[in-house]
Amino acid sequence: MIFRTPKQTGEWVNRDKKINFTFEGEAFSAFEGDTISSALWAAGQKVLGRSFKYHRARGVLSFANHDVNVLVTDGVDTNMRGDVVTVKEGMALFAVNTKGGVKKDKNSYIDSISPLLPVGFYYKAFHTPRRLFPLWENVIRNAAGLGVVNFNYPRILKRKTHSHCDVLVVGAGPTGLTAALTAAEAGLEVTIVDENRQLGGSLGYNRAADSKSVTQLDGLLSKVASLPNIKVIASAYAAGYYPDHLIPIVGESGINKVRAKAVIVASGAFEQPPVFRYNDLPGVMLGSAAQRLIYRYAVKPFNNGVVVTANDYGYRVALDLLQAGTKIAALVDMRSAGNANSAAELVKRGIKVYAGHCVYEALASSDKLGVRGAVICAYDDKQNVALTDNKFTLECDGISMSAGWAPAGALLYQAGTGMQFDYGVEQFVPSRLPNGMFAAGKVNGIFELEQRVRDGVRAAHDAIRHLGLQAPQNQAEKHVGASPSHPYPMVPHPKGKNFVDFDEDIQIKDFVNAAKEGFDNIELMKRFTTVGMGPSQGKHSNMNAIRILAKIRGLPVEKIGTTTSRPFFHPTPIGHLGGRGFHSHRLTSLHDWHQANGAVFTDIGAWKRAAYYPAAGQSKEDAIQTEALAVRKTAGIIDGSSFGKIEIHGPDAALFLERFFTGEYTDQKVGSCRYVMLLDDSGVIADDGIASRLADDLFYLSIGTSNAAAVYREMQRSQQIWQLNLGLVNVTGAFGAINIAGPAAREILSTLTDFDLSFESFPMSSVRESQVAGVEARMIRVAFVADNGYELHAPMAQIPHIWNALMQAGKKHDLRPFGSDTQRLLRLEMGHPMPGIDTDGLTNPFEIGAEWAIKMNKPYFIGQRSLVILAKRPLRKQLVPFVLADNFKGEMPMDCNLVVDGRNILGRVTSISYSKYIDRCIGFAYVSPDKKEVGSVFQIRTDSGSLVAATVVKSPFIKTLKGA
Amino acid sequence: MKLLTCPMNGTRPLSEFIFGGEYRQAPDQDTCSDAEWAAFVHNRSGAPGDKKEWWYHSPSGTWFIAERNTLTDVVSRTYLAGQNNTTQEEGK
Amino acid sequence: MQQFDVKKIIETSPVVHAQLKESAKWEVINGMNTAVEFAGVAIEGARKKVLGVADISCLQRYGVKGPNATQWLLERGIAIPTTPNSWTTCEQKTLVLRLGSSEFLIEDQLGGSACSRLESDKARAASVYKVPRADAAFIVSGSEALNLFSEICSLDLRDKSLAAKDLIMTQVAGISATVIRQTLNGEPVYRVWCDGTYGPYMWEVLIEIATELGGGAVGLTQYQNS
Amino acid sequence: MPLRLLKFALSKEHPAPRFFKAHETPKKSYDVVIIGGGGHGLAAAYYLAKDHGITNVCVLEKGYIGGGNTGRNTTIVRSNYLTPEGVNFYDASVKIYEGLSEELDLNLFYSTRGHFTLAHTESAMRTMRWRAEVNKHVGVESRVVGPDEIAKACPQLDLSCSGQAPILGALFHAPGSVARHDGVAWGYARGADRLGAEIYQNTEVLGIDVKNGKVSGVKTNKGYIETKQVLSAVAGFTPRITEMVDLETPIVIHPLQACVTEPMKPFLDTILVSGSLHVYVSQSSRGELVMGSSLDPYEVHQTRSTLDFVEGLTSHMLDMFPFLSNIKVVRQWAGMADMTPDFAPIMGKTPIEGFYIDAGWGTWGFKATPISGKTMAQTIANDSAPDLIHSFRLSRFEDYELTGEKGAASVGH
Repeated sequence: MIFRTPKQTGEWVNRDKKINFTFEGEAFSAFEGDTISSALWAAGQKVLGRSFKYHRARGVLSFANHDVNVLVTDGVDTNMRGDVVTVKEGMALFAVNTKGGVKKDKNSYIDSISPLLPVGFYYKAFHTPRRLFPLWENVIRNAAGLGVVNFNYPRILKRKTHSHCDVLVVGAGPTGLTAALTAAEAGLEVTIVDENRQLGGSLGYNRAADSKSVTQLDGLLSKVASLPNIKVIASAYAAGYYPDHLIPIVGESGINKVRAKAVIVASGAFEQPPVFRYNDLPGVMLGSAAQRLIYRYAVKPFNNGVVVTANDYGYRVALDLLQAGTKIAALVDMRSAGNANSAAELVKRGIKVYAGHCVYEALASSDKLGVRGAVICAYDDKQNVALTDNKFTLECDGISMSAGWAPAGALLYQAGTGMQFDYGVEQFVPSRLPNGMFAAGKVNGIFELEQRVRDGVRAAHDAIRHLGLQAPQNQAEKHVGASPSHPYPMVPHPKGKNFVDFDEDIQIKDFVNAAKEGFDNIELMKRFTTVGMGPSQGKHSNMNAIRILAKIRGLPVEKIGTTTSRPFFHPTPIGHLGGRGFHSHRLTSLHDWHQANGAVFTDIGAWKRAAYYPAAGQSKEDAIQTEALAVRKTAGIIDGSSFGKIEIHGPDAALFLERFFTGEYTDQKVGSCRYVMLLDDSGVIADDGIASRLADDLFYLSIGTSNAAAVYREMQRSQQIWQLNLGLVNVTGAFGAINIAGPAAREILSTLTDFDLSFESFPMSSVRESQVAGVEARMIRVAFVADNGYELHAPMAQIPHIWNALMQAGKKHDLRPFGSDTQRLLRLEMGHPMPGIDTDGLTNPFEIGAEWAIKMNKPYFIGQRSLVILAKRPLRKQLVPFVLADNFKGEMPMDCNLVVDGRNILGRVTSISYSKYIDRCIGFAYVSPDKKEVGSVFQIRTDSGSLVAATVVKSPFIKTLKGA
Repeated sequence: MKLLTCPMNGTRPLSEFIFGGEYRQAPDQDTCSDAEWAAFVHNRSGAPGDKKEWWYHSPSGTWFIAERNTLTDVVSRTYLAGQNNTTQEEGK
Repeated sequence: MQQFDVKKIIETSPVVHAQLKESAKWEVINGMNTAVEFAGVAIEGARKKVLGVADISCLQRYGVKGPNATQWLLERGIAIPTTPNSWTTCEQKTLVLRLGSSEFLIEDQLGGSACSRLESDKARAASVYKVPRADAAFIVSGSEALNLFSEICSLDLRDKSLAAKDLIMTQVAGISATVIRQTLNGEPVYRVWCDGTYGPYMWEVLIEIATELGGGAVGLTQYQNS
Repeated sequence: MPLRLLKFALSKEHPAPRFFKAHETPKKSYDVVIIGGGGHGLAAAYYLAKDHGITNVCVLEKGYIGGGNTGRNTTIVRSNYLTPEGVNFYDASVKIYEGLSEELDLNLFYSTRGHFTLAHTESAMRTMRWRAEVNKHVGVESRVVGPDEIAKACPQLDLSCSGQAPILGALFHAPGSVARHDGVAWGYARGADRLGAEIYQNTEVLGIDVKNGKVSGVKTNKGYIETKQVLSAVAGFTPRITEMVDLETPIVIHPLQACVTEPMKPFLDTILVSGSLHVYVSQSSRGELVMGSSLDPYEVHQTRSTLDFVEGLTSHMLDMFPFLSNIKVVRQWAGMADMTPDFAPIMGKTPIEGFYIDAGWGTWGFKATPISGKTMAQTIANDSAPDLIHSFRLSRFEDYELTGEKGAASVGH
């Protein structure tokens, strides 16, 4: 570890524990706590990755996850961010997106042909001739992308938890810590989050060789630790801002969705690179990156470096470099005036300081993998041009860059904060904060340490008052002195390769040329150049892009504006976001019985329903036919517990039904059942069912499974509007239902109840309440699947008891269970269209011949007025029952095959099935009205295209075709 | 996630609610023309602004009215239908 | 016809499907087949302290709603929670939950009799509507209870936010549920009710997370003395 | 390397001219004013000039061109709709798209990768067959395929969807493609500009003058423009424009969200859509997974992002691709979808003479860009709508003649 410095106070590595790992096949050792980048850098390994487009060698740039120079794979995971991922024992790491290794990447030839790849080149070529495009596309697709996806990566579902606090503080630098303490001391419940492993932010590394700040940090931290109402979340980032102060905090273990009453954003600022030729060589890094290397990981950034700065920050960095044992060839200050005092201090230490100069270009070592020197020349920072007449070269193995900052304002932008450009700090700062949002510190344009601390207190006080408590209204801080950011830290160079966006390899000339082509507003420029669209989302590039565009357009920066900020602050893993998927489902009390008896289940709405019960080796079709035959010849039984069941109590119950459904109910006899059909306002069929009148003031409604919740919801809404004297009770889950049907049904049932089941005492379409197998049940006689059927409704928990009793009693009659798929065939044989199957989102009652169910003479029902209109219009389609030829042997048509007449589509099949009982293929289809008469013949086209003739018949099929 | 205040159950995340569309008065179906009815059934006042809307709190089965600005997505008041005298700021 | 002894009819617990996976000890309680023990009294006693989930669906319940429901219950000696969405107890710890303003769920604890008394009153009164109940009901106990809820409920259930007598109807693990906080034999616990047909799903979710957090299923035995 | 890139290497000055001229203030009057500088409006301007020689046209864009839904959609192009009208219309669009890069001399990366609409339930399978049959009938290549064929096209897909929603089959639509959405807007802008149309960015329409039932002019923040013909092609802003002329429509605005991952080496060659899981996904030529989901459930005139959208989407993505746990979502965004009751557009003439509407594009606007531009240009030039868009007319709602597109969407059970 040749670049490891002596122990630094507060360093994050544990020197007592060595870690061994390999990078690109080469063995390395590190200290526990090292990140992948710090470990490699300490070992003198400086080429850590290759760039996305030109495959240029890259090393440490921000060392803060503000760039993606260092993306590695450990063979399992990919696109791992070396700057922040800690290295673990035995890791075998490789840089992503190289061909032949990071040092000898064969794709680096692309760098040399970059003149052939101007900005937006992919729009300009490869499309003519058309037939060649697929080939080019393959080339480009193969070149695209970063890491390779591991298809065997385990499905990891992280925990997602909710938490609540009074104040959420984002960023635990001096500002955030102070704000948190202030709010907590006022008795508020505070959560403070920081993406770093340790709190303190710049207080930990921006030292200027002075350990005073460390002492200050320790003070803050011990105070924080002493307050129980401060919750500290480290190594986790606030991923975005969502309405009403919902902020997901993403950490290794999962996502914590924090709902705060107030949010203080003290997220600091991203250091921005000055732009000069070859500013991307390994060894050229941001000043704050050098400081982090030194103080967090005790790594010397380089041996002999040039410090280029365009603000006062660089002077502090210089002192830190010296402290770390780095020689400094020179400090180059791009500002004509420089900073006399700080300069003098360096000169005292024998360091050359060139004010009004710039790094014209960094010189690449012969292998292009590092820095061998820097070309220095005068810089006119009014015209922003390099004056190259007396340029000279300084030998060095590294360059530290400081030019200014961009606010880490993502959350502020996402919350809808108005930002304005403050020329005092050459930075966008909040001007209009949303309710409950507060900003403090660098993100607020405040840079001096003492001021940041005061700004933290001020923001906390504002938040405290926002929450209705007393707190002083402090004076807002204002930055004084030299701007922390340079207005235009760019050095033009005829040969370019002066990089603005390191993710996407975008140089100054790319912006110039994009503007020439008319992409001269920031959003278009972003899209054309792709600046800021890489994985680091413009953290290190957007501000310079805006400055360059402003210069091109000759406009002030605020006229250019910024691009919209979107979640996420850092790219966030799909496994974290998806988390534990909750797939809720409903089961009837007979579920275990169905399972034990080999049922195949189907999902209907939230319910799991038994679809059919195949015997060993039996096909679905056979199973269904067998079950259906049982119903026709002996008896069958089905679990209908998932049906919607609603009770309507009260004097106005019948009136309610008359308004809600299409039929008449006021004159319905107690003990009888009637069909109900629900329409929407436009007259389209929504659902249907049966209303059983149990008393003058009590109806029991049973409707289809999948719409039940929606229908009940609409009934509740109607009742709120109509304010009738009644109560609605949804008993869908409380009651189960069994339907036993078939010739033997009555006999089987009669063994379990002393109620007279004879058709005289219990005719079709009637309801009775009586004991069945000792249980109070509602018995309904409806002909949905068969004329001789009985629906039994009883408390869900008692359904299995009744079911078992019936199965027991039905043994000698070969009583068989049947499932929902069989039910479809049975109701088809009975000639009942099913909403949702035989109707679609536009079907009106006339189209299915349901005039009989519509009582237009009522004063009102939902959809009535639209039916008046529809009745005047020509019918466009008509649902008809049909049969295929006797013993039809051809290709069986299927649901949704079309009814065609040459090129015209007349309609479609909505239901079709072979019925073993009838021994015919029967179904429903929509046809043109001229074909609706019994006996008319129409053509169905099968999947393979053959035409099958179908004939309209009268339903119910079992009556017409079987005389049953 | 956005919060909404149910007049019966208090402030809850939006996921507990179902949007019920704009609260609208139907024309008198006995006197209105076919065109007027068709317009009522199909057309909507889609321009942004303050709207009265139906919302349903699923866990409790409560329908209520929310007055919401569809541009800012800010809810000014929520109340049970027919009880719009009780003003209620949305809790945050 | 075949005769049935109504007393001997065994009801099926809404949660049984999920519990069949575990080797539980079963007992018929209140006529419902119920898992009373999963892992032995000692182990479950320990679980209870960390994070215990018990299925108490077998408790007797009675539901009623309507404009006159309050009056109707008062006349039958049931104490009524004074404010909507709150709860109280009467008789032998019988829970009286006020769901919204005019709907009530009465739940007898083991040995209670209020529900059967109300049940026996078949006369239908004006503007009083019986609400048949088939709830899946659970007790969640232990130091990690809030940690569990933080993953399945977005509301703040801590004491400071959920008052002692508050009742909330919210979503738990994505489905509608009713939640209260209670002190049971000196232990703080949460009670959760949901539609019985969601019972197996709810149980699976609760147990999966509880297990991850060092707790697990707890049999009714643990609460039979409550 | 193609030769046409050589000139960039050889010439000192960047040899590419402006895509379109930067005009300062609009003229006093134009034959046609197009409101909305998205793909649709720019395409209409292009075809007005190219097909009908109408070049005294201005396009008014309140932001920057292509900045609305054109630049926010997930770039899927397909024609596997449910109604013959729909299929014919979108098929015509696909046909233009296939030659558009050459026609506009701009590489739109129009990439035909095949489109699978996955079915996890029997009722979904029914709908797939319904669409396949109609598509076949009209001559569009769609068919119902089984799990094996899906597995062949996309071996990484977990056909059981982690046991949550096993895939029973899919509607395979061979012509399904993706394209560079920005390029479509830019290409049409350049084309229209070269043929004489004028494009104004940062130009907002403040009002539209209607005198006795006829359009007479447009108020903008850059002055008043006299014109007799106005086309509104503003998607999510339609209700704000129609309100200016007191025109009632069924359009309601719902946000539609999307998100994108970090670039990865391409592995997903097809376009996948799952109705039940509310996911559509393709992998871009940059290597990013571009993912979208269903509409937000309520009306908002905003492009805000929500957390539950991305939570739900990623949860379902994991059901389909369990190995993506540690692949990272970089960015989420939203557009404003102008929804109609029957999920079909509203195109053509309106009761106001000279006011033409191109709206109701909901979640299907990008794929219709070329054909809507062409047919709206035709409508304006002839003051009468071509048969191809007859069933999309505004008056269909008063006539209770909604298109059947909704049929598929609302088949339940």
